[in-house]
Amino acid sequence: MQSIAELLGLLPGYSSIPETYRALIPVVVSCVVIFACMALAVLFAVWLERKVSAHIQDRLGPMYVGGWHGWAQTLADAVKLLLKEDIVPASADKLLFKVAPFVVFLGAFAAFVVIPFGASSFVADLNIGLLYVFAVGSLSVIGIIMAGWASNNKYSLYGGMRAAAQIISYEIPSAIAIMTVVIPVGSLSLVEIVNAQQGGIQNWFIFRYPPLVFLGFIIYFIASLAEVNRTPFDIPEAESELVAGYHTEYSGMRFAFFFLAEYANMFLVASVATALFLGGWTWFVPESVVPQFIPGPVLFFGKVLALVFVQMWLRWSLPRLRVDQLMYLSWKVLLPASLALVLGVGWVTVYW
Amino acid sequence: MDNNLLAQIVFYSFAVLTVGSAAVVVFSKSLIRSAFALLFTFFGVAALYAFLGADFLAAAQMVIYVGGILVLLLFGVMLTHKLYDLNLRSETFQFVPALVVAAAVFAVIVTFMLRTSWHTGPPASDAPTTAAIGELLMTDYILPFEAASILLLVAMIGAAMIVRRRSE
Amino acid sequence: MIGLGHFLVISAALFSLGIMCVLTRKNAVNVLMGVELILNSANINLVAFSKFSAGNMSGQIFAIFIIVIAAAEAAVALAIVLSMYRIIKSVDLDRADTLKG
Amino acid sequence: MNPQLLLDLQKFYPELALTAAFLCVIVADIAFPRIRKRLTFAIAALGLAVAFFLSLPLIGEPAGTIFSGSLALDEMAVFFKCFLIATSLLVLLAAPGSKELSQRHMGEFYMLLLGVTLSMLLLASSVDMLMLYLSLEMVSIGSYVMVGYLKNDRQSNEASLKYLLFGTVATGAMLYGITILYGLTGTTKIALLREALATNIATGENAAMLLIATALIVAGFGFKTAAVPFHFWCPDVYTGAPTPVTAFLSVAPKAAGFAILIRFFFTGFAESGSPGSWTAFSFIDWRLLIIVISVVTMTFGNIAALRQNNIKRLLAYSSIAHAGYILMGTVVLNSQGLQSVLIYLITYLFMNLGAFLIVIEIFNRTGSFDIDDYRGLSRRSPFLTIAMTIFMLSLMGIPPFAGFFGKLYVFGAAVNNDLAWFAVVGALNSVISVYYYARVIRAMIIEPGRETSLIPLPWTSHVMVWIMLLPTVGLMLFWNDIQQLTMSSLRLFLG
Repeated sequence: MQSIAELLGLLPGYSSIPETYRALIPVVVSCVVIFACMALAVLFAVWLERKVSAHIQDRLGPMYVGGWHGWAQTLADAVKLLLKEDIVPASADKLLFKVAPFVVFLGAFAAFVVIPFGASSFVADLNIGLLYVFAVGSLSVIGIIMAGWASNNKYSLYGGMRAAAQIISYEIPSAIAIMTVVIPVGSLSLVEIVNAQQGGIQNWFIFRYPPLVFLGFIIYFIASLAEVNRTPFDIPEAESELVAGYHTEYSGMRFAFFFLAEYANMFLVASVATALFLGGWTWFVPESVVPQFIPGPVLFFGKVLALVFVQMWLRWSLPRLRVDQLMYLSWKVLLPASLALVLGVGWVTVYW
Repeated sequence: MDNNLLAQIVFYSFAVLTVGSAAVVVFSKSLIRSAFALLFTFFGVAALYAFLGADFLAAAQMVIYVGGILVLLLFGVMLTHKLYDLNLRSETFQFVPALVVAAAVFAVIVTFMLRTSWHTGPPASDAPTTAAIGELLMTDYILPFEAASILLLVAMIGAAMIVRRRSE
Repeated sequence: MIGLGHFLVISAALFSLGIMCVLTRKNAVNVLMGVELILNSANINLVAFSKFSAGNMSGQIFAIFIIVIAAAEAAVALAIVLSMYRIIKSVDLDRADTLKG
Repeated sequence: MNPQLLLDLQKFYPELALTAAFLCVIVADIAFPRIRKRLTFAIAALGLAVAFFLSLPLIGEPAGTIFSGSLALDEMAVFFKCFLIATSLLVLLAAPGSKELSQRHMGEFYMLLLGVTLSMLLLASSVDMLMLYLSLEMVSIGSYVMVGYLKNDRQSNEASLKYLLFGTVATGAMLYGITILYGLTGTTKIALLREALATNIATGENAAMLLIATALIVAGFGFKTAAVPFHFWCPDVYTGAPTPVTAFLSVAPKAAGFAILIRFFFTGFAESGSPGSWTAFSFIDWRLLIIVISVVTMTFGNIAALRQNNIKRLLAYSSIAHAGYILMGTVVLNSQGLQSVLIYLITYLFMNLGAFLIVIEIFNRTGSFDIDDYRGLSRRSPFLTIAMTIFMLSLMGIPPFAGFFGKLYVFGAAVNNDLAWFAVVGALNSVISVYYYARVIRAMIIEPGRETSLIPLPWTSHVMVWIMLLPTVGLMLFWNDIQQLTMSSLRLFLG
């Protein structure tokens, strides 16, 4: 936000705005910037998902709209979505039905505030950054339950409740797995965590205390897959059982918000994983050996995309888990494993 | 503070959000709306904590109250009613006497709270609290910290025992 | 300037709303929501006093423990409510009437 | 590790033993399904016994606080440690003999019992309001689950729900009072309250705020000790809960509640140096307030007990009345009054648990809590009849049984402190109580019953009844020891 304020200061006449309102402007501008980046990233991710799935299934996917490999397909889809009629079912709880997509979206969107895309490209460096990500994430859970209930449709309700149960179950192992990074750094601030990983790939946390933090990364990655309801953990929206889960009844703009939130969440968990384990915006080799010639944000985005690609790859390779297997995995495998990891990392940090 | 006016606007909007949504919790005729209104109350309270410089607590409020307790309450509402019952009416009784009592409680507490000369010192600084809280939990408050873990264990096993089906 | 009094008024309002909720609601889950309001009001008090009055961290620590306790209490409370629903198919408190005397 | 912490831990052995037993019960319950019933029982009993013997060396330790002023370690704390552990141990020994408790989940019952015992130990010696509230909630949450232990039983469930709702609201209100106190003083340490308040209540408004805070806190204590007007939950909960749990609740948390009540007001409010004085805050007549609560509590309990047909309900109301008597001792807040409270608690422990034990035994055979079904018990089981009669007489306060001495001390403390009329009210109340206790005796001995079959009594139950019976009858033989014990237990930590 500091850098945005400085950039804005270059605009002519900016300093003549009263102080009270000037304080607001960087906030608004950074929100708009984040929103724009997020929308673009989501458009790209949707196209990527189509292409990845197609190639994994040995086909081509959309090829016509826009020319090269149908790059404009998602744009066309987005336009279609926005032009669609916005239907509110007659028997739905209208107020909650209308509010729910925004609550879900807010949960995904607000978390990006603390993601450090580059050494100075972040909106805020909260010293409780990681906790904040989890805090706003819990908004989406409520939004999902709200959507499921307000639709007044049993598939929606089941989907919503499954999603909520799944998200809160997997929040625990993922939060504990993150501790494997927080303990050695001693801070919850994402910027500080990335700064602690500077100086080449050997300093990335994924390679710290081998294999402890690496296992933490694996646990976090699995749990985060479940938190964003991706296959193999997509039972909340399992088409064959629940139509489309909690957003069955939604259409048009409101559906677009769910869609946006879903892909934004994929990016969010990938971003957190990148910042925590993969060195964030930092360069692969020590700067003294090869200077960093790729800008930090691009590097960050590249790492994020790699993780997003893995998420997609998994989706098209693995079958869906049953509900009981899902809970078994969270409570009886990931949770004890992550607790053991935290103990191990704590021990190593203190006594090594 | 140079953006004092701004801070005041934000504060008052969060105050209104908190109290207003709490009023919805209490007076709404629809049970489920009460529950969802609680979301905004918790959120508003978290914002108030942030105002008071309690950043860690604000996040903890969101994680535990919104992500945990509210989800539990919502599940409680949904599992104890038939599905499709959108217009879950939550009945009230003794409405007027209770209103009088609550108003009296409010009047008394507010009157005396505002007249009391609290033991005031200079406001604590807005320094980040996480490290200090962690330090205190491991030193001065180690016993409550450990006791709370026993409490959670008792609550977890107790709750699981009570809701488990009778078969086995 | 926003001072201690502002926060105390909000907390008093939440407290009385919580009392109101507890006194009027028949639905057990709804009563629990009132209890959560009361606990939140106490927390606001603690944090406000911690900043303006005591100048130490014990208020905030206290508030953290209250949040933890509230979570444990909610878990047990909902387990009991669900168990009651399973037995009498209702969570209205006036249906819990076999114990009178 | 912090060296002070290690030193503190050495004075924390009883609690550590309980914690270890608590965890072992959980693990054993899962790990050894074949023998878990006996194994968990053995671990729990062993844990309690070890904790009891580990508390004994703490007698005579210099008074102080441990864990940065969270817990007090003084003679009174040790007394209550022993008392509460003993209560839990007795309830634990009685529990397997009850057919009400589902035998299948006994592991969870023992786990809860140990957890609640541990929390009560913490509660009884808290000197920090945070620790106080936390341990109070620990006791409460454990108790809610214990009351609702028969999860498929409608009454148990309703009792649990009522207890929960009353409990959460009462402790919530108490918490609000605590926060106000924190605002007034800027500290959560009870020992520091007095000084902070003394400089702070100069103005009338502050005194009023303090009054509000105190009223809210008293509501919390009143809930735990089931004093009128916070007693609503008590009869329903005692009736609905499984009988061993009722027996437990009617003694242990109540005693812990009184312990913390005394500690809170004595160290937090009363003037230092002169025990027996509430004068630090003279704008409110503390004595009168507690006298009124005490009189109302005992009178209400006794009168309401008159028309009960359910023995558990009757004992519930009688326990409300006994709470009134105990409060009477706290009114006289000097060493004599406090001593009488401790003595009363000791006597109450044995006679009340004994009465409940027999209720359990009779229920095992007849499946009923109706006093009408106690008719003709003298034919069916003379031993139980005699034992029950002795417990009832002791609860009435008839010499030479233990209850008499408890009452003697409480009334004596009142008389010695110019409250003779108060003692008279107490005595009148005891007279009322004679009526309903005698009704149970009459049903057992005089009225003829339809059933005549003998009630078989397993040897374990025999032993248990004797364990309760002997102190009830023979406590007076050790009167000097008890006096000395309780007297020395009053060395409160006042720092």
